[in-house]
Formats: sequence, C-alpha cells, structure tokens
Amino acid sequence: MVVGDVTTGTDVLIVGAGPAGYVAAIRAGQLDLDVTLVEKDAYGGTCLNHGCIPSKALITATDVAHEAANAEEMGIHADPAIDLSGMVAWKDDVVDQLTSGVEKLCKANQVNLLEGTATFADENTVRVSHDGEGQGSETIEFEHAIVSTGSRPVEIPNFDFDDDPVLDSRQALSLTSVPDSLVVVGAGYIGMELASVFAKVDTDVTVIEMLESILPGYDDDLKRPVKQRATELGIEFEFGYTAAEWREADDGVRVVAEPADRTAGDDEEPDPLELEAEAVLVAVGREPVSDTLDLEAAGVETNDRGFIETDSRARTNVDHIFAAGDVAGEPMLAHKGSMEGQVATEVIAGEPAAIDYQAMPAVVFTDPEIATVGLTETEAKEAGFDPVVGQFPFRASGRALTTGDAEGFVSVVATESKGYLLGASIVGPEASELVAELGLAIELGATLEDVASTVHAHPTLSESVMEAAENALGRAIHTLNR
Amino acid sequence: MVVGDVTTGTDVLIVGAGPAGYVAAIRAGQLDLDVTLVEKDAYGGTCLNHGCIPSKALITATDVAHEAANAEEMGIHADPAIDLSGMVAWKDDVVDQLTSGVEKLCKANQVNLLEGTATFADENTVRVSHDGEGQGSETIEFEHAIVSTGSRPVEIPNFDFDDDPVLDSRQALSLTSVPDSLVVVGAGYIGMELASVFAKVDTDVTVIEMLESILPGYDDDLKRPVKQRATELGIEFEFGYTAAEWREADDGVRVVAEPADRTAGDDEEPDPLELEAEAVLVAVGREPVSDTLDLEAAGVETNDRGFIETDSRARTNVDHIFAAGDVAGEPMLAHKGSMEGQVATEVIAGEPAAIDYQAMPAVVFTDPEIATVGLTETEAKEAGFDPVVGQFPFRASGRALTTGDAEGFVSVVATESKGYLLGASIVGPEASELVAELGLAIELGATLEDVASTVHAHPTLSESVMEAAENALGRAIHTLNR
Amino acid sequence: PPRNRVFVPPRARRLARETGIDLSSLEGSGPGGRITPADVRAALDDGTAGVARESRSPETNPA
Ligand SMILES: Cc1cc2nc3c(=O)[nH]c(=O)nc-3n(C[C@H](O)[C@H](O)[C@H](O)COP(=O)(O)OP(=O)(O)OC[C@H]3O[C@@H](n4cnc5c(N)ncnc54)[C@H](O)[C@@H]3O)c2cc1C
Ligand SMILES: Cc1cc2nc3c(=O)[nH]c(=O)nc-3n(C[C@H](O)[C@H](O)[C@H](O)COP(=O)(O)OP(=O)(O)OC[C@H]3O[C@@H](n4cnc5c(N)ncnc54)[C@H](O)[C@@H]3O)c2cc1C
Repeated sequence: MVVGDVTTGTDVLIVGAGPAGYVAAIRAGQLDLDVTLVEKDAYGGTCLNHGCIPSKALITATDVAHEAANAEEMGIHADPAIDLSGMVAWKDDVVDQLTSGVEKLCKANQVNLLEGTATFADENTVRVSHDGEGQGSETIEFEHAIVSTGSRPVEIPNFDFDDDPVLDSRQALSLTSVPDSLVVVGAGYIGMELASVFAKVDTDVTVIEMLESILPGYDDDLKRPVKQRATELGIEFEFGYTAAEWREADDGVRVVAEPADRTAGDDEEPDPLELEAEAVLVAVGREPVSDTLDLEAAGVETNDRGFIETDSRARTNVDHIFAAGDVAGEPMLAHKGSMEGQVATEVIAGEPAAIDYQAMPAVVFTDPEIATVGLTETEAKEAGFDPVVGQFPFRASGRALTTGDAEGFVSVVATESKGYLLGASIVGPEASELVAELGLAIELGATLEDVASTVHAHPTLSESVMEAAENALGRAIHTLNR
Repeated sequence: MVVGDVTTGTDVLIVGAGPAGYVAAIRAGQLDLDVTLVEKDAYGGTCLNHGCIPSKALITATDVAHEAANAEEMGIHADPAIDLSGMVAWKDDVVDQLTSGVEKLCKANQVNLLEGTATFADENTVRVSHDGEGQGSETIEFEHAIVSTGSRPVEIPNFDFDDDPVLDSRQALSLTSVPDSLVVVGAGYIGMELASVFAKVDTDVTVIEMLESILPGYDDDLKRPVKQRATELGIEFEFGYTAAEWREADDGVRVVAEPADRTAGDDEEPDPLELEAEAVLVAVGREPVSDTLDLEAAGVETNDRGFIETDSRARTNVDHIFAAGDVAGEPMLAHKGSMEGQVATEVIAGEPAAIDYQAMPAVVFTDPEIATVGLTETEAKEAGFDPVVGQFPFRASGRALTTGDAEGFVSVVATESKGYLLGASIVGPEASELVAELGLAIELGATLEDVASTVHAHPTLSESVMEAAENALGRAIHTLNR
Repeated sequence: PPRNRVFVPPRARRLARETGIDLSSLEGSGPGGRITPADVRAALDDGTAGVARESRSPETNPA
C-alpha cells in the first residue's frame, strides 16, 4: 500500500480488524477478492487484545493457582505465590502470538493491511489518517465496504476511565500487582468474570449491581451455582445500588453508591453506601463504535442505540455497505461477529450466504461456566412450542466427580411431539466446550433420540449431554426420571 | 430375595454389575421387566471400582499438582506436597459415591440385587453361591440371561499379582505412598495413563514395551505429542523388550527384561536388561472372564480368545442368553459395554434395538489426551472410500493458548464427494470432550459443511473442530489451507 | 458407496428397523442427501422401496 495523500482503489474495504473484520478479510482473500483492511489500533480488535483472550488467559491462570491451593481434600498441599506482573506478561505473550498470527494469516491470504483511522468521505470513499510518524492521510475508493468497528465500554457519570483508580476491563486486565481490594460496578458477564479472577488471587472484591441479581438475562437456576461459588470465594454483593461518585481515600478510592430504584419523593431517603477499595472497575456494558467514522457521509444509518441495523445478508441501508460484529448489534460476541463478517464477504463475492443460524451459543467464563444455545424453556413456550425438558446433574457424573467439581447440570429443551432439540443450557465444568455438541444438534435438526442413542465415551462430561436427552425421553440411566 | 437353598425365578438374570450389567439392569427396570442382578464383588464392576473412575481421579488430581508446580511461566510459583494416602482416600470417596449411587439407582428401578457368584447349571438355571457369612447358595431359574462378567488383567509368566512388589493396575491405584521408582510393563493405554500419574508425583518411571512404540493401534502423529510429553515428564522407555522375571533387590525389585524378537539360534545373544525399582506394574492387556461360570452348562460358546461372540442384537449362540461388555469382545471399553447391555435388555423387552452405531469413541487419558471416533484415513481408504482430511493445530487456537497447553490437533476424515464425516482423531487438551460433537456428527450423517457452518463459541477448543472441517473444505480461517 | 454405508440419523435407523425397511434402498431427501424418518415412512407407504423385512434371526456381524 502506498501511503501519503494519494487515492487508491479496492474492491472490498473493511474498517476494523477485530474478529468480525479480520475474519471477513481472510475470507475475502480466499475468495480472490481485492481486499483492504484498515485498523487504527491492533490486529485482532477488542477480542484478542483486551477482551476474550486476555480475560480467558487470566481466568485459566488464576484457576490453576486457586485449584492447587484448595485441593487439600485431594491430598494436595500447596500455597502458590502469584506474581501478577509475570502472569500479565505471559498473557501479553499469548496475545502477541495470536495477533501476529492474524497479521500473518491476512498477508498469506493477500489482504492489504493498512494502519490508520478510517472515516467515510462519501458512499464510495474513505479517508485513512495515519497518526504517529506524521504520515498524513490517504483516500481509498471502494466498491464494497464492511464496517466492523466494534464497541467500547460504557462510561457512567463521574467515573472517567482516564482517572487513575477508575478502571475499565482493559485496564483491569493489565494490572501488574494484585490489588488488596476492588469494587466492581456491574454484575454482567465481564464484571463477574473479572471479579472471580481477582477474588482467586485474594483481592477483597465487592460487586455493586443496579438490579437484584447477577448476570441479567440468565435463568435463576443457571445463576445459582455461580453466585454461590462467588460467595465462597469471598466476593460480596450489593444489589440494588448504582455507583454515583468516587473520592480519593487513604489507600485508593471511596465509592459512593445510591439505591437504584429510589422513587422520587420517597419519604425516607435511603442511605447511600460507601465502599473503600484500592480501585474501582466499571463494567456496566458496551456501546457500538459508530460515531467516529462519519457514517453519515456514506448515508449509513444507525438506530437509537447507535447500532447499525443489517438484514440477513449483513447489509446496511446502503446496498454496497455491510456491517458485522458488535457495531451491528446484539449479541455482542466474537463468534457472532466472525459469522457476520464471513456472510458479508460471501454475499459480496456473489455467494448465497445468509445469517440463518438456528442457535447462537453464548458462554460466561465464570466459575462454574455457563453456556447456552438456542431457546430456553420459557422462550420455547413463548415461541408457541409445547416443550419437553431433560436435565442431568453433574453430581451424578463420574467424570465430574473425578475432577472434584460436580456443581451444575445440563438441561435440554425439545419439541414435545418429535423431540427436535430447540435449546440447551449448561452450568458446570467445561460448559463452554459441552455446548458445541448441542449447537450442532440444533443446527442439524437432531432429536432427543439421536443424541441419546449416540455412544458417548466414558468417563466424560459429555455423557451428561446424552443423559439429559435420555432424561427428557424418560430413560436416563444415572438419574431418576420424572 | 430369599437366600438359602431355594429356587426362585426371574425374567432376566444378569451376571456381573459392571457398566454393561448394571446399565442393562436399570434399563430392564425401566422397561418393567422382572430383573435380578448378581454381583460377586462390588457394584460398578472394574470400571467404577478399579478402572475408569479411580484412574481418572488420580490423573486429574496429579494434574492439578503438576500444573501448579510447572506454571512459573504463568507467574505462579508453587511447590505442592503430595499426600498419596490422602489422594487415594479422596479417590475412594469418589468411588463410594458412585457405587452407592449405582446401588440406589438399581433399587429405585426395581432391580433385585443379589450378592454372590453365579455359575450356570443349565441353560435356564444359575446357582448363586454366597461367600462369607456362610449363607450357602441358591438356584435361580431365568427366562433370559445377560452375561456381563467383564475382564481381568493378563498375567505374564513369573509375575504373580499376589507377590508384593508385583502390581496390577488395581493395586497401583491404591498405593498409599509414592514409590521412588516404578517399572511399568506394557505401554498400552493403562500402562501409559498410570506411568504419567506416577511421573507427575515424581516417581522415576521406566516403561518396558515389547513393540517399538507406545499405544499400539494409534496413528504415529497422535502418539508423538504423548510420547514427547512423557519424555519431558522424565519417563524412560525400553522398547523391544519383554519382562522375563524379577528378583528381590535392596529397595524393591530387579526386573530382568529380554529382547522381544530374539530369533532362536541367533549368533550373538543380546544382553538382557536389568532395571531396579521399588515395584513393578504389569499392564499388558486384559482377558475376558468367561471361564469361571460354567458357560458350557448353558451351551454358550466362547471363541479362541475366550470372548463370547454375539450378533447385532447382543445375542450369544444360545437364543435367550445375551452377552455384553468386555466379555463380549473388543473394544473393551465401558461405554461399549453399557450400549450392548442396553441393547440386550431392549431386545429382551421386544424392542427393535440393535448394535448399529456408526462410530465408537475411544479415549486415552494420557497427557495430552487422545480421542478417536469412526474411521482413520487409512481405514477409510481400506473401506473403499476416497477420503478427504482436514486438520487444525491447537497452537492456532486462542483458547488452547490461554490454557497454556497448545500441543496437538483435531483431524477429520470425510467422503470426497459429499463430505460425509467418517471419522475424527484428536490429540490435545480436552480431546475426550471434543470428540463428542464429532461422534454425534458421524451418527447423524452430517457433512463437513454442516460442522463448518455451525457457529462455535469463542474462545473455545471446540472451534478447532469447526476449523478442521473448514480446512477439509479449503476454507479454514485460522490456519493455511492446502 | 463402499460397504453400502448409509448416512442416516439414529432415529431413522430405528424406524427402519421397526418397519423392516432396508435403508440402502432409499434415496435421502434430507440436507446433504441424508435419509430422514419421513423417507422411511414414505417408503413404507409406497410398499415398493422397502425390499425384504429385516430378518429376525441372529445376524452374524458382531459389533
Ligand atoms: C473483557 C471482555 C471479555 C470478553 N469476552 C468475550 C468472550 O469470552 N467471548 C466472546 O464471544 N466475546 C467476548 N467479548 C466481546 C468481544 O470482545 C466482542 O464481541 C468482539 O471483540 C467484537 O468484535 P468486532 O470485530 O465487532 O469488534 P472489535 O473487536 O471491538 O474490533 C473493532 C476494531 O475496529 C477498530 N476500529 C474502530 N474504529 C475504527 C476506525 N474508524 N478506523 C480503523 N479502525 C477502527 C478498533 O481499533 C478495533 O480493533 C469480551 C469483551 C470484553 C471487553
Ligand atoms: C485401570 C483401568 C482404566 C480403565 N479406563 C477406562 C476408561 O477410561 N474408559 C473406558 O471406557 N474403559 C476403561 N477401562 C475399561 C473398563 O473398565 C471396562 O471396559 C469395563 O469395566 C467393562 O465393563 P463390564 O461391565 O463388561 O465388566 P466389569 O466392569 O469388569 O464388571 C464385571 C463384573 O462382573 C462381576 N462378576 C464376574 N464374574 C461373576 C460371577 N460369576 N458372578 C457374579 N459376578 C461376577 C465382577 O465382579 C465385576 O464386578 C479401564 C480399565 C482399567 C483396568
């Protein structure tokens, strides 16, 4: 790529190299499209640099230490010392391997990589400005564009991520010494994952949540084991409060939180809560990055939450401009973005691709993990099905018992009449991996009978998937059938 | 059940309460059959008491300690102390939970449980003798029988399991102090699993194997990472030797091993090998238990290896007598036995059941794990297919890197023309769980396209399954396609 | 195809056994050409594609 104030052309221009953008770009290369990928920050986007990967690295590492420290029952006596700067250096090394891998894969697939910030000039042109090294900017004309600019953490009033003791998830994932104490604002999946990471290295963690429970949107029976283990880890919860402001305190911050649902004119003014800690992590949600690239110049519309709306071909309101990933709406998950990115590219290449999945998995990497795919029982009823449900508790699983972690269950939802699988939810060990089989089952239109009569290896956790299906059919072996 | 010298009757008599027999019995209860289950030793059989479960418990526990001790790269500094007697007590507790669970499930399903040793009197009668408590014996008449008497370890000349320093797998799983050194005879899956367990608690392990490599029957590329990690763990290998005899030595045994393929009359007599160790574990295979229950009296035939041959309905040569599990032939795996036991029961109940699986999974719980299902590439060619293969290395998996263990790969085999999945093999983290999705895929008649276009959650190891399928189609994202 | 391997989900295999339909004689109408339970039922209604009822006597092929 030539830089400087010149105009070049490309068939497919992709803005943002997160899991939506770089996957779209590699696929474009495979389909022999002339493709240019613009990234202002780091290949791999939020996911590889500041999200999925670093969080999972720290979750796994702190687990290794925590498990060993708590395995006396197993005859193991250990008192691991944690060097958080070493752990974070290891995590950074994992990230580097993956991001440089992405760069190499892009190059190997003939993707033109361009570092810089893209803004739309009109509906066929972007300007890309290069910061640093004063390299100016350039203009690129495109036939098709994919907008995959991702999302950023929502800020709340009075909590500015530029202030030292106020952390967003990205900063929290790069701390180099273990804080003695931490206030986490928000009990969504990011808040809960990070709360567990720090609790496992002995930080005193308090979670403030506006609503009355953790992980809004998940069924109570899925949340229960997570809430319980969090409590066992020493995490304290203050439900029904919102963080209002913070002051400097002796060893960090004093966070002031107010009751969330104070009705105006309430007689008794409820007391605000004051919590002291070394730092405060704000994880109250993420919002699309759609306001910094002059989408209007291209005529691309966003909805009232700032998301770009797309059709089943990943197309925006402008025919030749597509959107994929977090910027294109919920669920804001990496694999959903990658899928949309691939669909966008394939549609551009003239293939009959469409966003037509039956079941989108979602995983919460708490302890224990939660994984869901397809419909819950309630959703199935709302959708007009007369669902049957089967469940299998991990405490009846030989494999779960041999790992010392037998909390949770596998639950499957299917149609009454023919037993077609509609959904599944799992809380427990390796939920994130077990959900894959059920996702495939749903996509293929498999029935309970199909899953139940497939031989599963013993002793594995995946047998619990089979037994949940058998339970729905009234013939589980290792649990009582209703 | 009335005991003493009386005659009672039962519709279905099952001999042996391992995973074949107890599963058959529970299923019989569910199908409202009058069923009696005779067990001479312990509910759950070899698998729960001395096999799958205890071995996996010790593998997991020693892993917890070993991982923590070797996580300096992750910033974790630990020096765990192992109390093997505590570990074994925990393992026994897991076993107790499961075996008492089996007993409860049998009772809840109206299975008549009878403790004692069964021998056939004729083709409709067994005698059950009760040892201990001098309770004599009783005679039971049956309409149908299922023989599920399992298997026992093969003994080799001069190595008697009754001698103190000579161990079978069962004894090795119950040691209460860590041996300084151990000779393992046999590099099959049981030998290799136990060699790793002891190497991880710092026993000096030497494996003697008659053949030239570990894990006979597995492809070289699957064995390679296992062999390498074993070597890193300090396990030494002596290939091409057979254990000939042992003598008492200062701190245990001196094992004499001779070159395996010494040709008679060879000019130069090759030197035997002498190895000293605290104990010697003999794990050279298992043989069916078919010679201790007077099968002849019932007219049931065994083949030259002692296995009872059965048809696709799990029937022996005698129409109303069935066999299931290890005694009914290879593969000697718990889930294969449970499946056969269920088929036997369902056939007895008049259901159209049959042993008609397309793919039987097999797992080796070494470090890393190996899991296979269906056909290998070579087997597919031999069967007349023109197979395509796709592979994905775990070092390209974000999730694998975040666990610190990215050795190995997922490999899939499919038909050339339509891409129907025929088989899969995996070596690497959680191979035992990942194989489940591929087993289901094969049973469902799924294609590469089906697996490739199912959304898999990020970041998970199961994405590697999807990418292997994509690779076979020439469109993997995170690895180069051939 | 080799060994007359059919790519059929378990539920259709079971239905075929129940009804005595020979799966290798069927054309699949499912995705990827898979044989579905509906194909088995259609063959049964047809009466043509079914071929012989599966024999009840022991088959020799072990697992
Ligand atoms: C702590 C944390 C943990 C998470 N864990 C998970 C998880 O386990 N699983 C999961 O599925 N999801 C997880 N997520 C969410 C996941 O990170 C996002 O869904 C995913 O990154 C979205 O991908 P994307 O490609 O749409 O956007 P992003 O990954 O955000 O990438 C967008 C890219 O666009 C670039 N960009 C933006 N504007 C411009 C411009 N004008 N010019 C050039 N470049 C631009 C940005 O620099 C960025 O690199 C997590 C998120 C966080 C914060
Ligand atoms: C160390 C080890 C690890 C293993 N790991 C695995 C693994 O991870 N996965 C796997 O799939 N397989 C594993 N196996 C193999 C697995 O244990 C067997 O395949 C399984 O136990 C076979 O089940 P079964 O019911 O046929 O027989 P068994 O489990 O052997 O049970 C047979 C039962 O019959 C009883 N019996 C015998 N004769 C009589 C009689 N005459 N009267 C009354 N009762 C009688 C016995 O006491 C016994 O309880 C392992 C085996 C070992 C030794």
